[in-house]
Amino acid sequence: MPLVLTEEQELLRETAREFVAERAPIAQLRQLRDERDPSGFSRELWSEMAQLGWAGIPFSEEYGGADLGYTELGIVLEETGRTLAASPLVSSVLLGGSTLLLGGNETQRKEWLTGVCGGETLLALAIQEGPHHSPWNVATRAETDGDGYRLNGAKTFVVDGHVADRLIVAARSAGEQSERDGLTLFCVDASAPGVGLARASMVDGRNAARLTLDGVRAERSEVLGEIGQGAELLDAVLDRGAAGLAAEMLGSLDTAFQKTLAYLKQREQFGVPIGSFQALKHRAARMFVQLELSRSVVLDALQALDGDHPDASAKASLAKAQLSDAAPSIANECVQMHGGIGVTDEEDIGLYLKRARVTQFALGDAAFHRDRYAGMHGY
Amino acid sequence: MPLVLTEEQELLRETAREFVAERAPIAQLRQLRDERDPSGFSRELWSEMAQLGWAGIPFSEEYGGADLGYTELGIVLEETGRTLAASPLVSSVLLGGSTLLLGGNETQRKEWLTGVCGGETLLALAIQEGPHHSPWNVATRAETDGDGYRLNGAKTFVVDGHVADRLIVAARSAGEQSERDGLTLFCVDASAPGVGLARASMVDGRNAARLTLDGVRAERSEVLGEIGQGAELLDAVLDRGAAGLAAEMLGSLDTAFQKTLAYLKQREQFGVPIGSFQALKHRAARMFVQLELSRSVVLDALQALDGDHPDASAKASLAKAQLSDAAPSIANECVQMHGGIGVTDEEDIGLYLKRARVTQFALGDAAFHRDRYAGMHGY
Amino acid sequence: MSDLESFRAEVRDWLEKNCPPEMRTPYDGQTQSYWGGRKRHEQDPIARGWCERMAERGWTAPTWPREYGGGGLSRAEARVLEQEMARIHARPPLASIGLMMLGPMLLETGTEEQKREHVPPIVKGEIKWCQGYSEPGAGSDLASLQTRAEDRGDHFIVNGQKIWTSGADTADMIFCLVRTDPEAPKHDGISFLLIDMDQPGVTTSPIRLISGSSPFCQTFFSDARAEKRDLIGTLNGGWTVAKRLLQFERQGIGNMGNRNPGANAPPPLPELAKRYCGTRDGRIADPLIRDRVARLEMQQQAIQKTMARSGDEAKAGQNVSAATSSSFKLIGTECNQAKFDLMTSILGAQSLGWEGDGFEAYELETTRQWLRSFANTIEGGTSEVQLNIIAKRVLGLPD
Amino acid sequence: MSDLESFRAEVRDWLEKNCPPEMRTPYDGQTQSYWGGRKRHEQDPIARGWCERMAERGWTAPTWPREYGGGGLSRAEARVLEQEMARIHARPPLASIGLMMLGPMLLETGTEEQKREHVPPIVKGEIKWCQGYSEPGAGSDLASLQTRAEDRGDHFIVNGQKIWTSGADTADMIFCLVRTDPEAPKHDGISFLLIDMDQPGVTTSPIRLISGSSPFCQTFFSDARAEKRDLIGTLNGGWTVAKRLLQFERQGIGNMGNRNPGANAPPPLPELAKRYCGTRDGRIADPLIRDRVARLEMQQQAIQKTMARSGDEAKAGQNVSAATSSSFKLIGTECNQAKFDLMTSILGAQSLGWEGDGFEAYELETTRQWLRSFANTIEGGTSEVQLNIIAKRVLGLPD
Repeated sequence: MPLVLTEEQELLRETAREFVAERAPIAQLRQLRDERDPSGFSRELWSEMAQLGWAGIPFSEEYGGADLGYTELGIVLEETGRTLAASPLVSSVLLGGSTLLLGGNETQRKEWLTGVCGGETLLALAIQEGPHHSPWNVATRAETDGDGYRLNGAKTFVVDGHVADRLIVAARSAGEQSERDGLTLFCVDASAPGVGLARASMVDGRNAARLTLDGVRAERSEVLGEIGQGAELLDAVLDRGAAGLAAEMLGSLDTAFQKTLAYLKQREQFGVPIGSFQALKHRAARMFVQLELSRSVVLDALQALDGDHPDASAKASLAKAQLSDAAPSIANECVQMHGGIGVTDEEDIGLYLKRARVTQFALGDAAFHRDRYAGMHGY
Repeated sequence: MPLVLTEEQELLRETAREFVAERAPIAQLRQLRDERDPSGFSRELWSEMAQLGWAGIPFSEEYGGADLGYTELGIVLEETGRTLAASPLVSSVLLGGSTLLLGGNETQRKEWLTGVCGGETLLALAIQEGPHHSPWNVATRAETDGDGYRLNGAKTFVVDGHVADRLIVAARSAGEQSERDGLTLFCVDASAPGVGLARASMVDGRNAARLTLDGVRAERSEVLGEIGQGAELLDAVLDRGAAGLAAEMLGSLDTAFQKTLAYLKQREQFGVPIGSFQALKHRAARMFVQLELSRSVVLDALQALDGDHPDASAKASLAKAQLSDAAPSIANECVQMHGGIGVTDEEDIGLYLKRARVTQFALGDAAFHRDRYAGMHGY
Repeated sequence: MSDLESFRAEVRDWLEKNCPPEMRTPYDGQTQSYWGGRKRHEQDPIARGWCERMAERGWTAPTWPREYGGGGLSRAEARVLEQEMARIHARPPLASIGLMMLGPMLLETGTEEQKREHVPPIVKGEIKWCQGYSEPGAGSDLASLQTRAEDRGDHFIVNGQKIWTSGADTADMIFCLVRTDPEAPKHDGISFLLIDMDQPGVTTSPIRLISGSSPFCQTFFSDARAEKRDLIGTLNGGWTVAKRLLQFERQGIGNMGNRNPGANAPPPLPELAKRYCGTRDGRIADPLIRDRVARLEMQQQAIQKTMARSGDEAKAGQNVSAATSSSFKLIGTECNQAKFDLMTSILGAQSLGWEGDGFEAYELETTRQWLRSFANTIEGGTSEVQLNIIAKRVLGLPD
Repeated sequence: MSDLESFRAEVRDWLEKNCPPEMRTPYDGQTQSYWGGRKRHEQDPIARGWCERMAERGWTAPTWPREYGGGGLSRAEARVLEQEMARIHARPPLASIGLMMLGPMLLETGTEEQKREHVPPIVKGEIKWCQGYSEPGAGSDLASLQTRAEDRGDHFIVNGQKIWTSGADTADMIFCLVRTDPEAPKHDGISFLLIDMDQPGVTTSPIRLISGSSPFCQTFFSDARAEKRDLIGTLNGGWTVAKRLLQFERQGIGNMGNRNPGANAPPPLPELAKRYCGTRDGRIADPLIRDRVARLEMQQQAIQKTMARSGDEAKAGQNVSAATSSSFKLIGTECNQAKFDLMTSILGAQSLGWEGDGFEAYELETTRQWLRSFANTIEGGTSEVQLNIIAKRVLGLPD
């Protein structure tokens, strides 16, 4: 598979770039944040994105999807990353939708995936319990209760959980707290009795919820995949999440870099553009090289997922590690190169810095993915 | 204790700098290396150094020492580091002599330390067994044999072991291979039956030996310190070793930096001195700051050892970690800034690079000392 | 009992009687400091009282001469005062740019009249000062500033705009760099002026930072008046004064990482790491985080020891390079950023909150401070400017 | 069976018959390569035979046109040949600067006569080339070179000195940048000349590197003769030719990390780390080393994928920036240095040996290669030059 986009993919990228520039410029995120929008994203924008088919990109036509791949979803995420466009594309489609695609049975997909593709149903993934991404570290318990289950526990960092219709919850039906075995995924109604959701505003203007599960009833029909085998499913979902999020990060960082480059050419000090100072030039060139590497590993990971490549998981971890390393180093440099104006709220570059920090940690930071990569390669 | 040298110390530094420049310029190391000198250092130079009192700096006058401190020894080491002067100052005085000072009884000090101070007796410390500095990781065994012991095992990286008169060997009289308890230090005759020494030429032109101990007999009178309590003694010796070696490294790196600075001012490309290029200026300024930090922590550690400061061990580790980090980063930069000439054997800067690498690892690299520092601070 | 020991006893006794219990609690150095000024009566009366009592003895500026309101203490005595205050966790009585920057400079270069007029109110906290150096078009290239002061005999008329004027919205006076000779080469046409902000020609507007706080303002001068007697140094000789004052500022910013921890301060790094990353055999369980913590703690030590050495060298009468403050500013602010970077890595998702329940106060505060730390490598001369200074003044590298 | 598949069968069969077993063993890419040239008869006869057999089919230069001795293969066929050679671990038949740099350039810009004269001997390994670009005073500022060539009608007379002429002591011919117009601006007075080294006016002297090896020489020209027909490109137009050729060189150096591992090659990094740092639960026991190993392995992957992407973009007819080779040269050589840095950390004291018993051959070799890697970020344009090129040509940053 050549590491270039096909003509169709190039076209999708163009369309996405234009749409995002026009309908979701960075001013929109600023407005949502300043007005403390209850959703944290524009419902109107989201329904336009859904009409464009973005909410169903990797899903089959029978659920209303576009029957494309993660490469295409990544292309769109990269473009939404450029303007930091807030939408449930990551939470509901990349993470939630992928869980249904990979773990849902026919009935479940029909029932929920169709809503996801149409943009009407919002999903959120509730797996994290501690401060760090650590998928098997689950204390939330699922106890059998007649022909169903009762869930008890608490989750943190449930991105877009405050607006989700359904929550995909990782709970332990067996085993000890950090064991891989014994996890089960449930797709529970967010309005079910016992579900507590508290919105938390994040530093990047987006929202995540804290979830408490107080004896929440889950039916057998709400179990995704095999009971006790949730880790395998989660692994595959998180691969897609890591690669997709890396694509979004690539778009954000590339745009932050381009803005900085423009500033270096325009801002004058000592009678010359500051971009003529060699020390800044060299640092800019190093950022460029980092972004080139980033672009390659993101595309490679997305293509590998679409092609069911045996190394797809390792490639997804490589992509996320590369971008999680690049995120702070590039975003920090961009702020520093903007000088005083860079640390004011008025200038957009700070918004890129903040988003970079959130995405750096989401779904595992660079150290997490290096550890995973090393483990996959037997060392 | 103010972090400045006293007038006497400044005077010692001046004297040492002049002596080294005149009697042990870097050309001497080059000659020793190219001629594959059997000692690896000039015996004549060493006896001159001993006459200056350097071999006895931190030892009491009753053994012929100068009754000064490790601060003074560090000052001299810093100066010998400037020209990469090869001598047994580290092996025989800093390490070997300190072991006798701290662990020897009156008889042992009289017998051996007097020779060390006079420069006639050469000691070498034989502790390391694997590729990495790991003081408790000792498989060499000391079994009781009548009123003495039999030593069996092998040691590596015994600096100047090929010329040593006596070897200070860490052996296990009890306990398991990596336990702290159960170590005993022996001061054995290098010509004793069963001692095997194979010289290895190091990348920096110095020499270390591999030692095999094949049933070597050690008398009770050759035990330094308490039986089974060698770790405490070794800890104190290695503190002095780390701080003293850091001082030597400081002298070498500072000189490499000064040479590079001179080259930046003199070498012209594109019609201007290359030191006028801002990218190189900034990198040079960062090296300067690293060296300033290095100078402070080295002096602080040496003073703390002389003052029996409760944090002296942590300070020694801080100094060695700082210098072990600075060594590759500064030496590599110096070579790179010299351009093509920097990678030729003809130019001295490569000799600094090589010595930096050896001292970086000797007595523990930066990771080792950070681990030690963290452990001492309870985390 | 030595003089110093009897001084210590006296100080201890006095502090015991005069430092209110409320002033012995942890506080947030940035927002809870007492900063005095004409509006000081609006501030916490206990803090005001504490400042006034200290100022009576001149102990807000312990080593300054008595004749200008200072404490007249020797360095050794001042250290005793510091130690005794630290012993009871007494808050500094007064946070003030006047104390940190303007006062030391005036004592060095002001005329007798200027010292008598301006220094005592600084010591007493009666006048709050702010600094007017940067302009929107003149950041790193400070000397290209455009704010103009026209000579009108006994006074100047000032027009222009300053940016990054810290605390200008609550300040009484501003010390400013202004252009007094537009024809001269850029460094030679600048003067150093003190301007009363309580006049219609001076207005301010706060700047919101990425951290959400607004410690800085823009300050606009529209036919503002400055008295001739408030010209510091010579006419058109302001650049020399400015450079000297910048050195005091750099030290202040480089030190920011060592600020008094506030009530919302997180536990020390090793504790924090144990709490968020778990422990194994009493150690931080994550070996990569543990290594980073040790690295940072060691770097902080190295910086502190270097500052101490620099001070000791000065005391010993050795030459201390003018670029020393540049080194500390550079490394101090970068180390501070690295610290927050590490703290957010340790806190993980808990470092990503902006507001809302479920975050500890210190978690939210750490995030804000992390964002605030980005300004440190820019304000008071960017890191790039400091590197230029070191390369030029210390290393003698050619332009 | 597709054409490509039948080609594969044919290749496999031919290799099976023609590649001697000795040429299927690991070798050291630097010292054990077969490099041909007029002195080729002194080299290993088996290696010579292998090269000759491959050259007969043009497979030493698989994609070059048949009319100049090349294999005339399509890219797809060449890849099949590569794969089949890799399958049986066949050594490359010929290591040659002619193949890597001069040949591709001649095919692009040489005249018909020049191609006919010089390309076939490159393919056959009959002529060994070396490169004469740098001079002692002209390193990064290559265009300031001083070696002069005077026009004598049908030939030039060359005087001057070149440095870093790789393998000059065993080369037959040298391609050189020489100054043909001393009056012109420095880039405009340079020509690109081919010079026979087998004449009294050309002498060489090897340069010993810190690694102990001497892959480079100084080369001296004293009234050496070069034919007019061996001027490549136009008179005084050599700079354009030189820049094009530098791109081929950069790719070669950037790739050095991926060289065929020699007989003295250490095991792969993860294995090496397990061997020297121990294992715990099947993993590298030292978590800091393990993290560094993963970091390096991932970086190597990222570079490889980026080279692949660049190739795919070229195939897809997309614009590939001229500075791409600068990026690869920069990051490839730095990654290679980082690899050796990590390897020495893993090997610890075993990486500190120079000679003597008690070191494995690969340990000693790793130390030499570590030292050799320092030249990689300098030769073929320093990292600083590559950064300048990227900043200017890709990012469009002003001078």
